[in-house]
Order: sequence, then structure tokens, then C-alpha cells
Amino acid sequence: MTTTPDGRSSLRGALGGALGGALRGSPTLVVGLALVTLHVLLALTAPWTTGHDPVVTDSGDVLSGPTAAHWLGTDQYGRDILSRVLHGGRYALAVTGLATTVAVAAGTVIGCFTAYADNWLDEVVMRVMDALLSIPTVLALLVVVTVLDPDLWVVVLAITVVYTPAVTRVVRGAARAVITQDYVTAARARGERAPSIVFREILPNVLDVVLVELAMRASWVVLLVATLSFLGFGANPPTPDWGLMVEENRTALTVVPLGTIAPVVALATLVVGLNLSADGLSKRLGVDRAQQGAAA
Amino acid sequence: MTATEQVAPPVTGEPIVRVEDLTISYRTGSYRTGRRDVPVVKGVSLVLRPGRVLGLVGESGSGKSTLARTLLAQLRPGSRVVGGSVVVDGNDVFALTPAARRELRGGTAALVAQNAGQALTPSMRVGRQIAEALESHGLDAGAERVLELARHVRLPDPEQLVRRYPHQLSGGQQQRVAIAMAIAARPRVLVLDEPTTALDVITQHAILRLIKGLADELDMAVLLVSHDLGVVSAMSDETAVMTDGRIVEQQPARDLFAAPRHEYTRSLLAASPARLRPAAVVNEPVADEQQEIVVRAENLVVRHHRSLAPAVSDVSFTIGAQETLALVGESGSGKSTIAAALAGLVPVESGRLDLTSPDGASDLRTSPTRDLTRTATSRDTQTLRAVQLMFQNADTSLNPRRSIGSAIARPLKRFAGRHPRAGVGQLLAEVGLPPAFASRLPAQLSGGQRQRVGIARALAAGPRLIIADEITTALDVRVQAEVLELLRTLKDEQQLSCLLISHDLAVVRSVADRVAVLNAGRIVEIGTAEQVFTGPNHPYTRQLIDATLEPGAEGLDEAVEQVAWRDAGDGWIDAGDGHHIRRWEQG
Amino acid sequence: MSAVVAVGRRVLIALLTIVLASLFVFLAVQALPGDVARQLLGQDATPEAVAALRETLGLDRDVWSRYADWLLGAVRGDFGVSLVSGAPVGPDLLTAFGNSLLIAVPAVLVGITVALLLGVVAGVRRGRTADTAISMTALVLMSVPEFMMATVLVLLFAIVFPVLPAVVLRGPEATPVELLPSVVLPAVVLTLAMAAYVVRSMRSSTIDVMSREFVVTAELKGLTPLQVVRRHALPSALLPVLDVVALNVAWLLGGVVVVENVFNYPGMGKLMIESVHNRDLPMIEAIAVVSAAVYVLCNLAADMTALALDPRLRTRRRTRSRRSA
Amino acid sequence: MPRIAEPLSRRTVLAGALGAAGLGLLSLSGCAPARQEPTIPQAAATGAARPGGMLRVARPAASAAETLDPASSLSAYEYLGALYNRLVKLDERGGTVPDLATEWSSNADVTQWTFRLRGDVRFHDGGDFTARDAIASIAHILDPATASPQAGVLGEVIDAAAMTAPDPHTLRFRLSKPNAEFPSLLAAYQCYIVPADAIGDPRRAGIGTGPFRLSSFHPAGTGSVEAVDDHFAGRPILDGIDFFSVQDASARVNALLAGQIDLISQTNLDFATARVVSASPRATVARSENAQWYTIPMLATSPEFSDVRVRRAMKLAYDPRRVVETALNGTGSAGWDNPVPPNMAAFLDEPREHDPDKARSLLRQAGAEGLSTKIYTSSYDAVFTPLAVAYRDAVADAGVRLTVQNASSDSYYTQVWMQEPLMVSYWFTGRPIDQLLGQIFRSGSSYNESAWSSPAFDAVLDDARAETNDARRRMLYQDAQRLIVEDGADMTPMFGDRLVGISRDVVNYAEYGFEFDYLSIGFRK
Repeated sequence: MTTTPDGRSSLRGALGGALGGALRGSPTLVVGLALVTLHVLLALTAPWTTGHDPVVTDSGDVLSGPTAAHWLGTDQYGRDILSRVLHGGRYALAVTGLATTVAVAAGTVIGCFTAYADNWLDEVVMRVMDALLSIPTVLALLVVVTVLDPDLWVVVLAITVVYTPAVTRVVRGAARAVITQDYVTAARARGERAPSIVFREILPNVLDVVLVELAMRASWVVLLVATLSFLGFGANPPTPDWGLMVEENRTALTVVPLGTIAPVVALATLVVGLNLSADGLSKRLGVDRAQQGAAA
Repeated sequence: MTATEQVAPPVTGEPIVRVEDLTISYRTGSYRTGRRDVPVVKGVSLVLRPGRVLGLVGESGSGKSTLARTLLAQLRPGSRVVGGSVVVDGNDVFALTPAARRELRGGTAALVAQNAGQALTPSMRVGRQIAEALESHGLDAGAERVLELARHVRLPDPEQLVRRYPHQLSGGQQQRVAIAMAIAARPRVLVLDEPTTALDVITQHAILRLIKGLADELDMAVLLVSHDLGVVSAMSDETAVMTDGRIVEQQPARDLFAAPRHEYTRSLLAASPARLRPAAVVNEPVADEQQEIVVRAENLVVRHHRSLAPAVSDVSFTIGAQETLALVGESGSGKSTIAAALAGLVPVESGRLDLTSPDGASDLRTSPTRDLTRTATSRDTQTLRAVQLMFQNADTSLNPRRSIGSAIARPLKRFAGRHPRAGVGQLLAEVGLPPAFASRLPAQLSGGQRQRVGIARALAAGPRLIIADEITTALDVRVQAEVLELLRTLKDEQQLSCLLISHDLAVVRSVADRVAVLNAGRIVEIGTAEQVFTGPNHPYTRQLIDATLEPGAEGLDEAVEQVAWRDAGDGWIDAGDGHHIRRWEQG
Repeated sequence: MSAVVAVGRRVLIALLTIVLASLFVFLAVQALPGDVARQLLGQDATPEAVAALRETLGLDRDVWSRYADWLLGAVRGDFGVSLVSGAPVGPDLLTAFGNSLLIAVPAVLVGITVALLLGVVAGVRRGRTADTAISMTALVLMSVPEFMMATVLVLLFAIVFPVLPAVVLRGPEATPVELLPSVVLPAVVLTLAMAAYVVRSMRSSTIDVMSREFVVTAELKGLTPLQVVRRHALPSALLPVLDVVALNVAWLLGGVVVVENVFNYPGMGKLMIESVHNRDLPMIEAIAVVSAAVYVLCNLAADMTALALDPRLRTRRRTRSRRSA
Repeated sequence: MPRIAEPLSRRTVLAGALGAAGLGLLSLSGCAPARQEPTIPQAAATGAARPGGMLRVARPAASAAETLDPASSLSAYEYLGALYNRLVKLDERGGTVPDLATEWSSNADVTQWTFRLRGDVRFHDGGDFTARDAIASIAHILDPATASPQAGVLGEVIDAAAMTAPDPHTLRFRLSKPNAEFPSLLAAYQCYIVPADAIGDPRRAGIGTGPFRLSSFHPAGTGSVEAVDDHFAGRPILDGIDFFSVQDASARVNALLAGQIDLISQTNLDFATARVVSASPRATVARSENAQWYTIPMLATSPEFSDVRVRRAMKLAYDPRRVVETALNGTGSAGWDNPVPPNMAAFLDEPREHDPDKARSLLRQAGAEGLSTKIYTSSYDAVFTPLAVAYRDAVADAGVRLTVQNASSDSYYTQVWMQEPLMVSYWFTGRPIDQLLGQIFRSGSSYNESAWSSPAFDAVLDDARAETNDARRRMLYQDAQRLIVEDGADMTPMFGDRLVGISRDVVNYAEYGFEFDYLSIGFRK
């Protein structure tokens, strides 16, 4: 908890407090975060650790099995699979990080404000969110990605459009519980303005829900990003991306099994890590996950 | 068991329950920090005999509830028996087979828990739940038998009631159902775990009388667990006092309340609000004609929703300078609604609600009178500042993610323009907390400390009126006493007016100058504390006063439930000196 | 508030949701690059021909008036004519929807039942072997994309051991009976993909309810563990899971795209992809309406079930709109 | 429609995307092969077929609006060759050979052509085939209401009034300008002959003179044809063919591997998939050599490529042999930017030079040193992206920096094609030489994807058409090829073999000139 001398405490402090408290003594969370951290580290250091450019083709050395030069072999264009898997983490984590953060941030702010407003605005926003939720995810993604060319930011935008309503609903639910608390009543009795109440009183107290939401959405986003890439709506070749790698190599499974299995293992471990983090966080922070197990 | 001053209980029949040297510990911690066993019950021994009531008092966390529930072989997850034994009807309960344990539960020993609203399964009709208690012990669970039980616990209109779901019942009715379930299989031991804590005083009285009657009738051994000295005093034949996992004193109830032996027992009794009364009487009731009026409410009507009946109707009162007006009444009587209206949290439908400035007061320069029917969003800063709220539940009144310092600094900056750093420290000191607490989070404080912070936060604004809404309800009796004392001191020092809301007449009597009794959104009686507590009274007031149990009480007054009245139009009886009683008719 | 008003309000909100969803989709499709005229005429079409076709199809009119026209038609039950096949949208969509139901209904029935059961078992046996096994399996299933699951299943049961068809060869004209053997694998994939979430949410809900006072009371009444779980814990434990189930069922019908494409299954997901490709606006709109209706109905069904499970909801009056202090 | 014309203009939104992801898990266990040389069979199995049997074909349907009208741009391509005949067809070297017409001749200035038609041909409904049906069928193509892709090509030289029938089995065309290659224009697969009185009658769609008659047809669905016993060219080996519409490429492969179908139509397996299919016990791969003609059009009207020096540099900069190696793993042949497939008679066998240094200096002269731009690709065809990547790598030596940009496959030919400066594209080979050059490279022609405009080229083409001497005409066509290689805006890095997935039980599969050999294909004895 970072507290300034005059007693002002920052949102960051609250977040740190929530997370720090959560970390203490939850093996689930520790394993989950360790997996995620490992992925982040591998992705960050990929340019220096692999020794191969992930996009350089070598027609003289295609579909090779594991060799001294290529630990996980090469794909059908002679690219180093290990290097592509490690670099693929960069794309997956970048898109996931951005998309999840944007969607969760937007959903959190909208959810808090509408919950606090509790009037026609709340009603209108929730109707719009409900309508957005009722449109099938894939239809929405397809339309957004087709409207704009698929690049990183468009994928981020598409996922934001799809997930913001769901986050809004969850956060709004949590915020409504917070709003009945006496410290919010106290703030209202002080005549505080809505933004002050939302940011000072409500937001810090839905952060636990938001954290869990962040970890859980992230696990879905990783899968969704991979699916999008797999379908040809995501990363552009020859960008190293897990979904794309599976797409490119799946037929060569007999020849180079690692070309498909390595990215799937990378993907699955990241998803497991995020899921365990979400589990651990919700357990430690006392967030009810039953409400949040909804599918993507 | 070394510190226990125990006197061998008078032997009246063979013990049905024998707890010997029982030690229970709770496992805490984690893989990383290492697991630790924290003892919660430490070497406790006691016996229960048929037809006798053993009262077990203690503050929260004393281990009394954990102890009581072992009689049904129940342990909280993570707890385990480290030593000693619990023998019920000749069997060690922790050595039973699963089938025998089920026979014990509800068969030999039954439990009535604190909150029947939570103890009853919401999705099942109450009749079915009673029937289940019979079925599970192989007894006839026919409709007639269920109705018989319902009548036995004096449920009104049992034929109708057994077909309802728990939420369709009042709190008292729910507790009666829970009792019916408990006695269904005619258990020999009845464990009551804070059976009336969630109930209003009048309902509490009725439930306690029911339990007492049943215990006698069915010759049950009863273990009554409560933090309420009055309840234990009135109910138990013998009383044990528990603190920190140990029983420190056990005596026949009458002896214990008359002449407590252990230091801890004495401190408990000294803290009960009834014992504080002499000090309160020193507060001269200021019924002076000249007295300034700070708040004036006239014919106030508040409604939460158009489709609902008014929560408050036709309420008029005044609060003078430095005066404490107490609003008393059962839950739902409208007392908190009045507080909310004063604080501008709910809109006033009609009537007047004014805040009056004393002459020349600097904080209300422009106009001597402020309209409090405006909600907080449309009040000006000075009005907002003048009225400050304090809340019942210290857990929810402070933002758990913000430091104590920031909670106090906010009103300081907003209203008083004082320098936050110095101000926070000073205010903390005023409420008896070290300034270093400024950097702590609410979770790091005890309930009493948090309530002190709540007071500091209210004072930070520099108010004229503070509204204290059940501020001591959630506190243990000794802490309650401290907080009330603090409130009184500060109020005098800073010359504040106070609206005190409480359902606890003992508390009210100890601190209020004047008292308004609310029933169904209307004031039925208003007067000085002395007038109200000595009478003459409105029958409802009388009922409330009679139902209040104080330490040392013996038995339960049978007259309490027999009062029946109804409003007789809109007249008032003037009992003199500002003591007004609403006219009523016997009914 | 009377029951009639409450029900009326629900229905109105449901309709509003569907209309809003159709509007959003309509506007988004407007923004799609290329249009049906170009798509129909091919790349060598002259600009004049494209313009003429656009006019014939009414694509040159302003978006809002076209939406209004569409909405008026939809209200009368006329969802228009497919811009591609020229046939009314209804029958084709109905067939595809029916086919999707053919894989979704068994998946829902089997998947939800088994998932709830496993979730309860895991929740009640928290921390034991059964719980660990169930939770781990659910976690793994959640972490593997469904196209991977589908692929492995096809490989195992269609290619290595050819007991089931790998893909559906007959298109929308296939009768349900002809589709029957092809239903198995897609249904299994959907079941697995969906069940994982339901298992986990049921588990945590069960754990939560098992610690509630009324469950403890039931235990202390001397009931057997089975009775406690079935009569006392289950109804309450199901409540929070209902929303999850509803969302999953809605997802199942709207989001089966991946699975339907892997198996070439002639359902609504596949029709959706084709319609987006063809910019077949009337078909996309109809699909959006059907999907939104399914979503709304699933939520309604969840609410109804909640009503059946929780008598408190049946009699509770409308909560006060303003919070009282 | 460029690719093969319409049949391939299929959405491939998910094509090549889903499904086959585990195709070879079975051999996962014991398999960590170091390097294996490609083991893809060279040609389809041949041999004696047993009479009878139903061939099951999986195909990607053109559209829910697909039709059996051969003239339409939305015709169901696989059915056409089974149901109908053309007047003439192409052989494997691009030559024009008889089908319904037995012989043909022209006047001296090649402005009038006379075709002698077979007299022993009946339509499936029993009607006799006459010149009247041929005239009606071609007039139907020319009818603007049909919007036939072949209308432009034919309309350049004839109109409906130019066709006469001196007798029921003689057909005469009077051309508006000389064209020595005119018969080859009638080999286009839109030019199938249908009964004159069946045109415009949807209930009679599918009636033709082909070796199979229609049993059932559902647009974008299933369909079936059965053998015609008394067909003029002999009874087909098969009893019939079942067509199934499977949109997803991987699903088609799975169906083949699972033994649900015998042949995948219109699917060029990528190299890795081909390896898996040929390793399967049920299926194998048949090569259709040089069947795919891959191009990289540089939009000549774009600022990047309006300068001929830049275009020449882009060609000099890369070695097509390397591209074939990388993108196709050798299953194709280098194109050297000449669009004419090597197996065609008119092919000009003069490989251009590969000189990155020269390319660099040309770029410098043009002020475009270190050119940096995007090259568009999509999942429309399995080889697009490998080609783009391989080309990108190949030109890096000359200092050209390309970024591969993946575009959505379903709008690739509406949003990128002929709009972005640089992209990858492909055509099916099998066009007669004149149509190939005229349709795709002539100034302003509808398939001119690079928008290249060369009066010299157009003039050579006109000369060739008017030239009646076969040898001299071929030389003119070769001049035209030389112009394309030197000045043109299209690059042809390679011709790819089409790798066709086929059951091991099928023999005598052959496909060229947009048509199967429907007569001799059959099941192994």
C-alpha cells in the first residue's frame, strides 16, 4: 500500500495491495503467475535466445526434425520452429495484453459509472450491452476484422468490441454491491461528484473482481487470438504466431510433429497459467467465480 | 483450566452431556508461510443436565460457538480436536460412525442457530423442512405431526404457514420454525447458538419464553450461547463466562450477576449500558425554553418508491443545540429513513426539514435557515458540512482500499480547509488513536478502532449535527461502552447536536437527552429520556421497555406479549414538559 | 407491480435487445468492404452492371430507410429474400437452424447434465482425488482450442478407426436422419468445449453453498450427505450457474462456426460465414435475429429456472430503485 | 473470372484454415524423420479399370447461386464436362482438337470459319444435336443478359448474326476481324453446347450431349450424374458420379483420408498436406503438371511501378528457381516471367537473366533505391503466402524491402486485386495461347491485372491473329512473350503442379484444359 503522507492513497497502491495480499500463500496463484511470467520472459528475450531469425526461410533445410542447429526442427519453409514459437509468444502476449487491458478497462469504467448512475443511462447502456452480447462472438469478430484489414490493432479492437459488454456486466454487478456500502453513502452524503465517487470509492473496491476478470478474459483472448490467426484473420504471415503456426504446420504433423505441437503446448501452458492465476486470484480475493465461468 | 474459578454445580440429575478438558485448534496459514495450529478452545470442561439451562457468555472470538457446536459433533473445516472429549448421552461424539452421528444430530442433540433466515433452506417449504427433521430420525412425518409441531412452537395460522417458504416468514416466525425443527425428534440436548441476536427486542422476548417453556416441558438440557448478558441472565440456571477459549468463571446465574468473581466477568458487567446509566443521568436534561433549535422536522413524509407505503409519515421533532435525540423502534420502524433524509440521501416527499444556524455562526452566513429537504447533490457545501453521518457497521463504513488517513483527510480538505497532515493526526488523537494509524488500512484495525475512525471522519468536517446510526450494535459490550463514552465526551467538547438511532433501549437510556419512539413510520411517544423511561407511556413504549433484558434479570416478564393497541386517530396526549404520547385504543 | 406488467416488461426488453442487435449488425455489414452486387457479378463485371444490380437490389438507398424497411418486413415475419440465391431467407435459415439444433441439443442435454453432476461431485469432494481429476480435466479442456479437439477426434474416429464420418457430405438438403451419424463428432466437441466451463462454475458454486448456514443446518438435522446435497445444496448451487449455462447454450447456437466448418456441417454457423462472405445482408440479419432470440430465450429460460429454484424471486417485489441509506 | 474462371472464385474464408490440424497424428509415435525427400507421386495411376462404380467427388461450390448454365459465371464447373460437349477442346499442348465438331477450315484472310459437326449426337432428352443448338448456345454467351465471362472474348470477333447454318451439321462464322486462332476461342469451358430450346428453362438445365446425364442437382449441395450408355464417344467406365459440396479445404482432405470420397476437385494441396495424403493407406496424390500459373502483378498505374526500370529491376532481382524451391518445394517449374507454360507449343524458351546488381543499379537510376512496399497475399490459395514470402526473401539481395500483408481471402479479389501495387495471384493454365495473351495482357482487357498497356504488344497480337501461316504466327506469339518478359508489369515466378488428392482405388485420372477425362476414369480392378 503506497500512502502519501497526507493520507492519499493511489489506485496503484490499492491494486498492489490486492495483488500482494493475494499472492501470499496460494500455490495455485503462484504456479499460474509463474507460468505467465515464464512466457513473458521467454517472449521478451526471444530475439537474443534463439539464434535464428523466425522469418528467414531456408529451402535447403525444410521439414527437418530436431537437429543441433534447430532444436525443434524446421517447418515447410525451413524456418526454425523454436525461434518461431518463442517469437510467437511476443505476438500472443502483445495482442492479449492490449486487447484484454482495453476491454477490461473500458468495461470497468462503463460498469462502474452505469452502476452508480442507476438511472435511465444505466438502463440504456445495459440494453446496448445486452444487444451486443446477443450477437454471436464470431459474427461480431468476423464483421469487425473484415471491415478493417486484419492487423494487430484491428484484432485488439475486435476483441474489445466483443468482450467489453461482458466485462461491463460483471463489473457493474460488483459495483452495485459496492454502492450499497456505507463508505459510498458517506461520500454521497458529503456531496461528492460522480467521478470522485466512482474513482475514489467504487473502483478500488471492484479491483479484485477486475483483476480476476483480467486474468480470465486474458485466457480466453489468448485462445481467441490464436483462433483468429488460425482462421486467417489475425497475424500476417510470416509473422511468427502460434495460431498461424498451427495453421501452417498442422498438415505436416507426420513429418514435423513439433511444428504443430510446440505452438499448441506454448498456447495451452499460457492459457493454463492464466486460468490458474484467475483461480488463485478469485480464491484469495474472495471473488465469486461461479458467476464468471461464462464461455467466450 | 488453571485460571478457572469454578464452583461445582449443584447436582440435579445425571449429566447428559459431559465435556472434558476439550481443546480444539484451528489450522491457519499456507504452504508458504507454514501451517500453524491456533487453539480456539483450551481445555474446557462442562456438564449439562436434563431440564437445566447453562448460559455461556463471551465476546466474539471467545470460542463459545465452536465449543457449543461440538455437542453435535460439528467442527468447522480446518478445526480439529486436539485433546479431551465430548460425551453426549454416553457416547463420545467424535468417535461415532457416520450413521450414529446422524442419529445424534437432531435426534439426541439439536441446534438452533443465530440467524434462522440463513439457517433455513430458501428453496424448501418450511413444513417440508420440519418434516425432514422427523423423517431423518424415522419418525412419523405426516402433515398432522408437522402441524402439531408448528402449533407447539406457536406459529400463527400453522396450516397456511407450513406451506410457505422461509423468506415469506418474519424473523420471529423463522426462528420458531428452526425451533420446531430442532425439537421435532424430541432431543435430550438443545444447543442455542445466539438464538435471538438477529431479532427485535419484543420478538426476542417471545422466542426466549418459547424456548424456556419447551425446555421445561421436554426436560431438555439446554446450552445457551450468547454475547448478551441480559439474555443469559434471564434464561440460564447456571452461567459460564468464556474468553480466549477458556471458561473463566461458572456459577449459578443469580450469583454470577450479583457477585462476579473473575476480573473479566466484572469488566463485562461494568460495561453493560445499564450500568452506565448513573453517569448519563448527570447529563442535565436541557428542556430549556430558550434553547436554540438546530434541526426542526415538521410533518415529514418520506417514501422510498411511489408504489410503496411511506416509510416515514407525519413525523415532527426538534433537536436542540448540544442535545442528543434518540430514535428508537424496531427494524422497519423508519428510524434509519429519517437519518437518511436528514443526510440528504433520500428525497423528502413532503413536510419541512430545516437546519437552523445559531445567531452569528460563521458557517451559515447567508441565511439562518437551510432547507434539508434537498438531497445531498443539491445542498451547498456549508449545509453538507453541518450534517455528518456515522454508521452502524464499521466494516462497511470505511473504504477497505483506502487508508485511515485518507478517509479522514477527505472531509478535512473538502469542508474545513485544514491542513490534512496535521489535521488527520490531531483528529486521530482526539478519538484516542495513535497518529501512526493514518497509514493503516481499515482491515488492520479492530471493530472498535474502526468505529473511532468513523467518529473522527464525522468530526473532521466540523459539523453541527452528527447522526449516529446504530453505531454500537456490531460491537462487543466493552468496546461499545468505550465508544459511547468517547462520543459523549466529544459531543460535549465540540458542542454538537446528535441524532442517535438505536434499537437498544439500554444504550439509549445511557446517552440520550430526549427520546422519540417510532412505530411503523410514526412517532408514538417523544419526551426526555427520564420521562420516557419512567412513564406514563404509550403501550408500545412500555412493551419495548419491558422486553429489554438487563444483566441480573431473572426470568421473563409474561406481560410483554399481551399488549394490544391501535392508533386512535391523530391526537396526542400531553404528559407535560414536552412529553407527548400518541393517542391509542386497546385492541 | 403486477405479474402481467412484469412479464410485459421482460418481453419488451427482450424485443428491444433483438431489435438493437439487428440494428448493430445492419450498420456493421454496411461497413463491410465490397457489396453483394460485386460479389454476385464477379470481378469482370462492368461498373454499369454493378450499379444496375445495386439499384435492383435497393443497395443505393440510404441505410436508415433500408433498415426501416427491413424492420417493417421483419415485424410482419418477412425476413426478405437472399441476395445470393434469390429464395426467401426463412426456409434456408430454418433448415440450418434445425441442423444446428441437431448437434446442439444433444450437446446441451448431455453436456450440461454431466457437467453439473461432475461439478457437484468436485465441489462436494473438494480437494480429494475426484475433485483433482475433474478440475484438471476441465482445465485442460478449457486450454485446448476446439479446432484442435475436433481435429484429434476426426483423426481418431474417422481416419484411424473409420467408425464415424469425418465430414458431412450432404449439404442443407440432407434430412435429419441422413445427418445422424455425422452428428456425433461435432456434438462431442461442443459438449467438451462447453462442459469445462459449466463444471468449473458448478464446482465453485457448490463449494460456496456447501459452506452456507442452511446446509450446515441440514447436516445437523441428521440428513445423509446425499440428501443434504440433493435437497438443500443443489437448488441454491444451481442458481449462479444458470447464467453460465444460458450463455454457453447461446454461444453453442451462435458460435458453432469453427466446429461446423471443420465438419462441413450444414448448420447456422456455416451459413453465417457464407452470408458474411457474400454480404448477403437479409440472411445475416435473419441469422443475427435468430441468434439474438436464442440468446434472449436462453436468458429467459435461465431466469425462469431461477424462479423455479428460488422461491424468493417469485415473491420479491421490485427492489427499491433508489438505495436507502 | 481469372483463376480458372469462376469455379475457383470461391470463398476460402476458412479454407486452409480449419480442421486437418492433426492429419498425421497416427504416425506421430515412432516418427522423427530427419530429412526426407519429397515422396509425392509424379502422375495418377493408370491401368485397366473395372467397369462401373460411382465416383464420389468433393468440390467447393461456387455459390449458393450456382447454376448448370455453362455460360454463366456461376456455373458448377465439375458438372459441365460430364454433362456437355464443346465444339472443340484443347489437348495438353494447347492445340485445338475435335469434340462435337469433326473438322474446320477458314477462308484465306481468316475472317470466315466453317465447322463440320457430328451427325450422330443426341441430347440426353432424345433430341438431335444440330448447328441450330450450337448457334443458340453461343448466342446465349454473347447475350449481355447472361453476363458470361466469355462474352467479351467472343464478342470481339463475332455477334449473334455472324453465325449461320448452311445445313444442320455445318456451322459458319463470319468474323468482324481476322483471327487465325478463332477455333481455340470456342474451347473455353463456357462454350458447352446445350439444346436451343432448353436455354432459359431452369427445368431443363443440365441437358447436354455429355457422357453423363443429370440425376440430381442442388446448388451448393449434392448432385449426381449417371452414365449415358449410347454416348457417341463410348460409354464411360463409371456408372455415375456423386458430387458433394465441401467448402473447407481441410474438411475435403479429411473426407478423402476417411474414405468418404474418392477425389478432391479444385483443390491444390499444399506440399505438406500432399505428403500426408500420399502417405495415407486410402489416398494418394495425382499431379497435374504446371496446372497453376502464379503471377505477381505490379500495378503499372501505381506510382511504385509506373517506371519500366523499376519493373525490370523487380524481375532481375530474383531467381525464380529459388522461389519454386521455397514456395513449392520443387513441385513446379520456374516461370522466368513468361506466362506461357513450358508444355505449350508456342512457348518461348529463352530464360531471362538473374542479376541483383543490375536490378540495384536500375532502381538507382529510377530513383527507387531501397524500394520498400507491401506485397499482398491471402489464404485464397495455399501457395500465395509461401510465394509472397519466398519472393520477399529473393529480392532482399537487391535491396528491395517488402512487407508481406495478409488480406482477408473473401475480399481479396474485390479489394486488393487490381488496386494494390503489388500482390500475388494465380490463374489456371489451359487457355489457348491467343486467349491467354489477349485476355490478360492486352491493353484494357478485363483480366489485365497489372493494367499494363503496350501498343507494341497489342500490335504484335493483332498481327498474329491475322497471320495464317502457323509457324510465323507462333513466332509472333513468341515476340509477344518477349515483350511481356522485358517490359511487362506481370511477373511469372513459377508454374505449380496442381496436387490433387485422390483415392488409391481410382485409375486414369486426367485433367487438362478445364476438363476431366470423364470417359476413362474408373476404379482399379
